[in-house]
Amino acid sequence: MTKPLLDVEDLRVRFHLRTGTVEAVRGVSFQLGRERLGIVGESGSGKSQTGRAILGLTPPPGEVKAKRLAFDGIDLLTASKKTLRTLRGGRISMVMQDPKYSLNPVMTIGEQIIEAYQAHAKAGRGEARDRALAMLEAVKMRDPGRVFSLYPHEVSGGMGQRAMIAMMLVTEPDLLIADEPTSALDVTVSMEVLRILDELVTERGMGLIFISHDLKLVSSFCDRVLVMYAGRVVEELEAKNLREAQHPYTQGLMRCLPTLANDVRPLPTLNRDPSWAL
Amino acid sequence: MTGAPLPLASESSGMRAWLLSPEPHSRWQARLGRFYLGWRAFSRNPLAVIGLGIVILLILVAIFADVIAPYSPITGGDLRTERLLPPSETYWLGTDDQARDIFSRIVHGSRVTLFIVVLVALIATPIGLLVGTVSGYLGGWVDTVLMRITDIFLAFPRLILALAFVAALGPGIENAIIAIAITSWPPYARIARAETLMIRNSDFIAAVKLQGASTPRIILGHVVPLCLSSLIVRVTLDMAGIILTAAGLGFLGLGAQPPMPEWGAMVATGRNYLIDQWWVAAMPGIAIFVVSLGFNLLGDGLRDVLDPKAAK
Amino acid sequence: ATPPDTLVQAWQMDDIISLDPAEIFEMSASEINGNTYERLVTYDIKDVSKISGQIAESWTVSPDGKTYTFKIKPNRKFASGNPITAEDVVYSLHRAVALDKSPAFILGQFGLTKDNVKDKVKQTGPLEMTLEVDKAYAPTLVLYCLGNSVASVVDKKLVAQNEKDGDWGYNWLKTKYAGSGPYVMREWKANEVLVLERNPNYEKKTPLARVIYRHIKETASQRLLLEKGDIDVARSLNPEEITAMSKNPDMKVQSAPKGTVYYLGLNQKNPNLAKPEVRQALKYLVDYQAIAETIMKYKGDVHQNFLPKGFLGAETNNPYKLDVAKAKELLAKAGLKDGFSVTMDTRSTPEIMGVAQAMQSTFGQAGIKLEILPMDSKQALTKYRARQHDIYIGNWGSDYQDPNSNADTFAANDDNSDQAKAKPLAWRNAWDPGPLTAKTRAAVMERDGEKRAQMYKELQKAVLDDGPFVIFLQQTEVAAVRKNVDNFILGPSFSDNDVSQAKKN
Amino acid sequence: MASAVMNRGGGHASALRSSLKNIAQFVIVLMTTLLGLAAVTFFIGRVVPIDPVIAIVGDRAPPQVYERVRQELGLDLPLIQQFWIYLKKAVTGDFGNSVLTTNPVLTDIANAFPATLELATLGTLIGVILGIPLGILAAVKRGSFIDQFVRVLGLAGYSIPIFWLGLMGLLVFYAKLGWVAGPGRIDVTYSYLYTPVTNIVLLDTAMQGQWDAFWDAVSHIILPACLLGYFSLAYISRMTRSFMLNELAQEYVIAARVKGLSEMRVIWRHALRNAAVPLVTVIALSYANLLEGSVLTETIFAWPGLGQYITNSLQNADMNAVLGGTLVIGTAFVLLNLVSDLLYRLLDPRTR
Amino acid sequence: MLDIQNLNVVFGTGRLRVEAVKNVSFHVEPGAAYGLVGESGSGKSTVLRAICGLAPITSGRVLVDGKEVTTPRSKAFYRTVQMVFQDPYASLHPRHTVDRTLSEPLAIHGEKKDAEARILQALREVGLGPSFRFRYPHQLSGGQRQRIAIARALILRPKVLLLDEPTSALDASVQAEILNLLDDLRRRLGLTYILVSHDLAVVAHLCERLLVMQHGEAVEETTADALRSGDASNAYTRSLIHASQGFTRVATQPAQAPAA
Ligand SMILES: Nc1ncnc2c1ncn2[C@@H]1O[C@H](COP(=O)(O)OP(=O)(O)OP(=O)(O)O)[C@@H](O)[C@H]1O
Ligand SMILES: Nc1ncnc2c1ncn2[C@@H]1O[C@H](COP(=O)(O)OP(=O)(O)OP(=O)(O)O)[C@@H](O)[C@H]1O
Ligand SMILES: [Mg+2]
Ligand SMILES: [Mg+2]
Ligand code: NI
Repeated sequence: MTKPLLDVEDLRVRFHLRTGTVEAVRGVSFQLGRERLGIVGESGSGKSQTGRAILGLTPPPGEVKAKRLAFDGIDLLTASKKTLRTLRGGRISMVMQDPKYSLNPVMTIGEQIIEAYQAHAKAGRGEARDRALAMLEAVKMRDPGRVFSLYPHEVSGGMGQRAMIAMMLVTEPDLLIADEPTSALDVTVSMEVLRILDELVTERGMGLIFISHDLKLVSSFCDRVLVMYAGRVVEELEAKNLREAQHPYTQGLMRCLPTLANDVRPLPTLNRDPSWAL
Repeated sequence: MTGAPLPLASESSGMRAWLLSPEPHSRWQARLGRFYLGWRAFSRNPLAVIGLGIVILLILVAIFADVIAPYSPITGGDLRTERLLPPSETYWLGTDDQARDIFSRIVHGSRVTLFIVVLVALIATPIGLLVGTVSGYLGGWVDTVLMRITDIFLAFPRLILALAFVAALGPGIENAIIAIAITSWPPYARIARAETLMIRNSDFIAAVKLQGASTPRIILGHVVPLCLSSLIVRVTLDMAGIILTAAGLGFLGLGAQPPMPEWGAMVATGRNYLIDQWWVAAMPGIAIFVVSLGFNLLGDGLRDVLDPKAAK
Repeated sequence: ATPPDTLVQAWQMDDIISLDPAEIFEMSASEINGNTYERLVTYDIKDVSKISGQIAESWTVSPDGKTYTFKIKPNRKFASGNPITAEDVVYSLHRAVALDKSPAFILGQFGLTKDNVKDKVKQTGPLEMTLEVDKAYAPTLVLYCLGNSVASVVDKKLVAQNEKDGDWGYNWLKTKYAGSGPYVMREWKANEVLVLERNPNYEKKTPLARVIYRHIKETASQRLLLEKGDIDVARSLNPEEITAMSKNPDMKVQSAPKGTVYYLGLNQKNPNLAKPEVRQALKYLVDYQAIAETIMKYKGDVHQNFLPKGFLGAETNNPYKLDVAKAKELLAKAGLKDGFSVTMDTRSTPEIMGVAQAMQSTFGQAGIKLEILPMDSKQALTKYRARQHDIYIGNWGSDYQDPNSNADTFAANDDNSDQAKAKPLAWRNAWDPGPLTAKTRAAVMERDGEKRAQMYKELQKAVLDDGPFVIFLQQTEVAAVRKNVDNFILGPSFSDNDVSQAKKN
Repeated sequence: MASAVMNRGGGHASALRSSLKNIAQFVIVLMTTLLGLAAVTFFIGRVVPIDPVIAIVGDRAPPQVYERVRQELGLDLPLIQQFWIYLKKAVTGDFGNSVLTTNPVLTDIANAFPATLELATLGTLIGVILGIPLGILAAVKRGSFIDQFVRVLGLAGYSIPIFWLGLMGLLVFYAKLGWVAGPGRIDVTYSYLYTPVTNIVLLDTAMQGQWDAFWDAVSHIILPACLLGYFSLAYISRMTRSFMLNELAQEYVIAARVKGLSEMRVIWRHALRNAAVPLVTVIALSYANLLEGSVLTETIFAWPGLGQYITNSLQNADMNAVLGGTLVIGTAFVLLNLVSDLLYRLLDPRTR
Repeated sequence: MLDIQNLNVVFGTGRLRVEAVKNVSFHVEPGAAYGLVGESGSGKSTVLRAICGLAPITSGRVLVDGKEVTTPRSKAFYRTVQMVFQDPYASLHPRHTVDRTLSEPLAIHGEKKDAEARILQALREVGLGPSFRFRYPHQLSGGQRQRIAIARALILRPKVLLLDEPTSALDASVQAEILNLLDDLRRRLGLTYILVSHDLAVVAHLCERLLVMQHGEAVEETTADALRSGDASNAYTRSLIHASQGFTRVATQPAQAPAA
């Protein structure tokens, strides 16, 4: 790993609310090469906000601070809006959790992919269309021509998620952030989607940040895992070593899952130690 | 309000802590706490606070009208010498065509305005709420029939319907109010119905159904309270419209009966002197404007508190 | 600005419902009729007792006072170009009686009915016709009635062309025109505009080519239009606006007393109002002068008798004035020391409303709680005619220029029962005037002008003293006119408002 | 104001069948609404304490005239029968004659409705053209000065008595400044230069090439139209703001930003395109409200529109006219509902 | 205890017609826990809703305690069968305190007299203290809400509890707590469960027997032990088992495509 693709140091995201200030992300640091990085943690632990902060998409009352936030040597914190815009979608993309909400309901899937492509490549309509169709094919859509002219509500969740991936990958980004890309999908379907993501990463050599709360999944899918708790990274380790995690939080998370293999009863539960959040 | 994360820095005093306690010890504390949270959200909006101030002022003025008003609102002075006088030290806001002190009339008129507003709210809101929730919850032909009726009322020219009712019942402030109420419920029914449609398939309604609750119980105890907030917001926002409709009826001579100091009727009379004796119409006009604005601002603020999804 | 050959007037004229002379009964329509049609006779608007021929060249009354013979002016033409003959006159009268619309009674009172009119009104020569009445009425009464709009002469040929199913051309003439007056009615759009145009066949050509009446309900709008010069005459301004106009160097204010009186009708079915002392007391509880000088400034003068100034025998003395003490005394005598509550049906026009409130205030001083019930005029009338009011505040305009018009309604009541056919004002207020009815009937037959006037004076006195009417004003019509308009004339009745000689400099 | 509640469902199926079904549905809705309106209006007409006969024959009519007219009007028949007779006639397009104007009601409405239509359309256009951008701006710059400005502007629109604003407008822009023409639809000088065909003055004059007359008509309509426009602007801008805020908070907007689209494109092409769906209903509603004819505006501007016509008729118990007018407004309302429904379907693929 | 025979549920008519449940039969013994698994839209929830009258039974029979249920369900039925919903955020009335939520069923059934005690007891049963009594749902975490929902279901002392994915909206650690609670309650109160879940491990953990559903049809009835040992006769069941083991990079047989 030479120069990292993404370099994050001491990332903080704050929300100034009526009820006080909420610090959603508190000093997260990591580096990412062309690999699969998983971020896990319970709901509200700051996974999504970390992902969004990288893209500069922290919602309005939020405020982002970091010692360093660089993508391929470009400082994302000081970059102009224009630079950010070309990076966004062009070199960094994001797949979101639920295709039902993250596709524009009044535009056809094809239009939305073309739009993404044309935002970054000077291409005619015909060429963009070809690219979009090729991309739909690349995500294993069975009948790309038909899906192209469908509206989001006319496709199933799995198809929608694949369309979303196609849309985000049509510009061949270097970094893809996938924020729980499969949690709205069926187990069987989600396996398919993951397989597609996996292939694209391996074939194109992208960096991937995979956000999920499913430890089992992350451990089997990613190379490296960040475990987050209350806005902090409590542990960083190789995915395959997840079972040997040191931090009691990670251990707890691993153990409290019922498995088919061994039936523990009662299931062990997590005893939260306030010091974890410090 | 979703599970709000705990504030990092909160200089919570005893009272506040008690109010905001995540573990209230009684129904009252829970309710007050909720109210306090709402108030805090509300009070962050300076315009809304101004609105509330105006409405409170209106209420105070209405209560203490007798004390505040320097003259009688009904019997005027000498027609020959005290008629249509411009604002002065003796008559702060001038006098009208019957040589009455406009300020005193406006002060007393606040009672009428308040009366209108409260009564319309008390008549129209329950009708709209009931029609809307019943229609939305039961669905089927009940829904079709009720909504058709609502549509008919909605398609009716509003002022015309009010005029017709006033014509039928005879002029007078009470009848004007009934007329306004009868013409203003359909939008409320629509809102309540839309809201009900969203609620009726939710799990918590299914849950009470599973406990064997009867339909009236579900509608009154579970559906209505949820529709109420958006309706309250809407009614508050409509207050201005209600006052103005009353004024419009007054303007057409069908609202309040003279010499009742109803603001709309006052503006209506003042219209005849609009160009040379501007104050006759302008003063009650400003009063209407301020109060409507007050209700509107209040409604806007309430919307933020009660109806967080609409506020965003 | 308005074109130099066109006079534009703004007026509240939503009362026009028909332009057929046989049906016209409203103020605005009468004025239009006056300027577009002619009648057999007319009177001098400066001195209404001077009656002259308009279409008639001359007339005679038979010694028994029952047959009138008219000679028609030769060589005159309708606007259509058809000559005016006795045949047209006879047709017009037949038509008015046969159609039997609201004003038909003006002719009907002389014994003319649908069935007998063909015998009573007859053509006796190309330019000569006779009219036979049932009794020997005072000739002035008959002539005044023949000067009324209902007796307008219509173009028989033209009307007959447009007749359908024996309707006497009524459905056509309602909105069209078939006359011979100085102007032709060219277009009428209800509630919007009415256009008069010069009649090329009229003997005395009008200086203006066109007169336009615009219906503008809002008085403030009228005023702004007038000030800007977008209209030449504003007809419906309120007193304050008139005051402002009178100070404007570009304007002049014209006014004329009209044959209309404002009054309170006190329903005798109300036990309180039925007491003579109460009736009197109320007459002392109106601040006549203040009302005339403020709320009704320019709009009326104090007048307390039922005959308007200018009518034969009209009284001009106004004995009552605001006197609370006297009123209280009278009330005490009536056993109502502490006053009483009473309602007043009030049309919701600014003037009437203003007057009513002023009265509310003075009544209150004597302990009478007056509740004003504002309502629309039609509604008030409906109630009034059903005798369901306590007090009705309104006005009464005479139907024709003869004193009988008002005496018949204020001082006569043939049948005071609820089922009565005729509903004069006396009946509406459930008042039985006793001997006054007979006196009124007698006055109609008196052919000696002097004596007749004396009879009306007596009638007025009786009503003034004891009648259930608090008459307080005689209406004045007022208009603000731009300085460059000349010869715009407001006459004693609405049909006499004359624009035929108006011109602009 | 009326609500902007949307609850239109729709399935996915062959367009023809659904549109056929829609037409049938529409006709049923129209018919029941009109029948309901007619019934309510009719019976209101009978309880109004005004004797319709007096409205026709006047106060002084002798008793026999009165009685005759009463019979002519059919007032001696039982109520239900009267209503039935009315309905039978109405079906054949005969709404009777207006007492006040003596014209057939249909003719009157053909005069009055275009006047209102002209004014309401222009007013709505102004409201839409200004209101939507203002609403968007307020939503995008939430909490900023412009947001507060739009809010106060809107609130003022809700709160100011229209008759006051109308007269003040006339006083300032007509009497004092002379920028616009006064009350009325067109100056007399121009009123004979064209023949009324549609009774929409702007359309008639323009079609007949009478440009002087056209501009005069424009100068007359502009003030009342702006006034109505302001009121619809107040409503539309606020609704736009709230819809836009709603859309801007959606995930797909973030997705659009993720794609690197410009903010303009995100707002106009994505958020507004979605906000347009409920907005259509709001605009239709506000248009419908204006179409009812604002009695007060029409009175002040001497505008011979439907609102004045109906009010006037009502006050004179001219029930044929009131009924006709109400039915026209009812039809307009249902039609607008239909149009907004169709637009809704067009804009929102989910309901197709 | 519970007998479902040839249950069919059809929603809508014409082009909107959906056959959500097709000919499903199963039987649950008193005190047993029975699982329903399958992909999204396979009709699992609909089976539960049909049992308790929230979805129409088009044909087939539902017997509780050997007696066929009536439509609408009798009050007695609701005292026997209760349900816990999937989304703890949606299953509590947002404007009602816990106290109100729990007293509602008592009020409906006219059992007001010892309400106070029973509410406190119900809270205790689901492992919550009295301090939760006057809270609003927004003052509770997801797990706590689900406990309240369970308490509400239990307060009428039903014999059968229908659980519709009671833990799928919760974090893993919270899920464990709820599963333990359910396990514990069943033992203590002798309840009968029907559990719907798409998570095989959860079903296997709680239930002895389970039914695999696909497209509204029952594909296979099997036991938890069979699942654990991995022997499933049906291909679809196998693919479910496989998917539940996490992501495997080796190219495998693509799973069943989702229904469009
Ligand atoms: N717009 C916002 N305003 C205020 N607080 C926010 C906002 N968005 C997120 N937060 C807070 O930030 C914290 C982290 O949120 P985030 O969405 O990153 O969690 P997450 O780990 O993605 O959880 P999940 O698994 O539920 O998606 C939470 O406590 C949340 O309440
Ligand atoms: N009220 C309803 N009206 C019409 N169709 C319905 C209704 N409820 C459910 N369906 C349909 O019935 C089918 C089965 O739905 P159901 O909710 O039972 O699935 P499920 O197995 O519970 O899925 P999930 O795991 O997503 O909860 C689906 O196709 C659904 O669309
Ligand atoms: Mg997240
Ligand atoms: Mg389900
Ligand atoms: Ni709405």
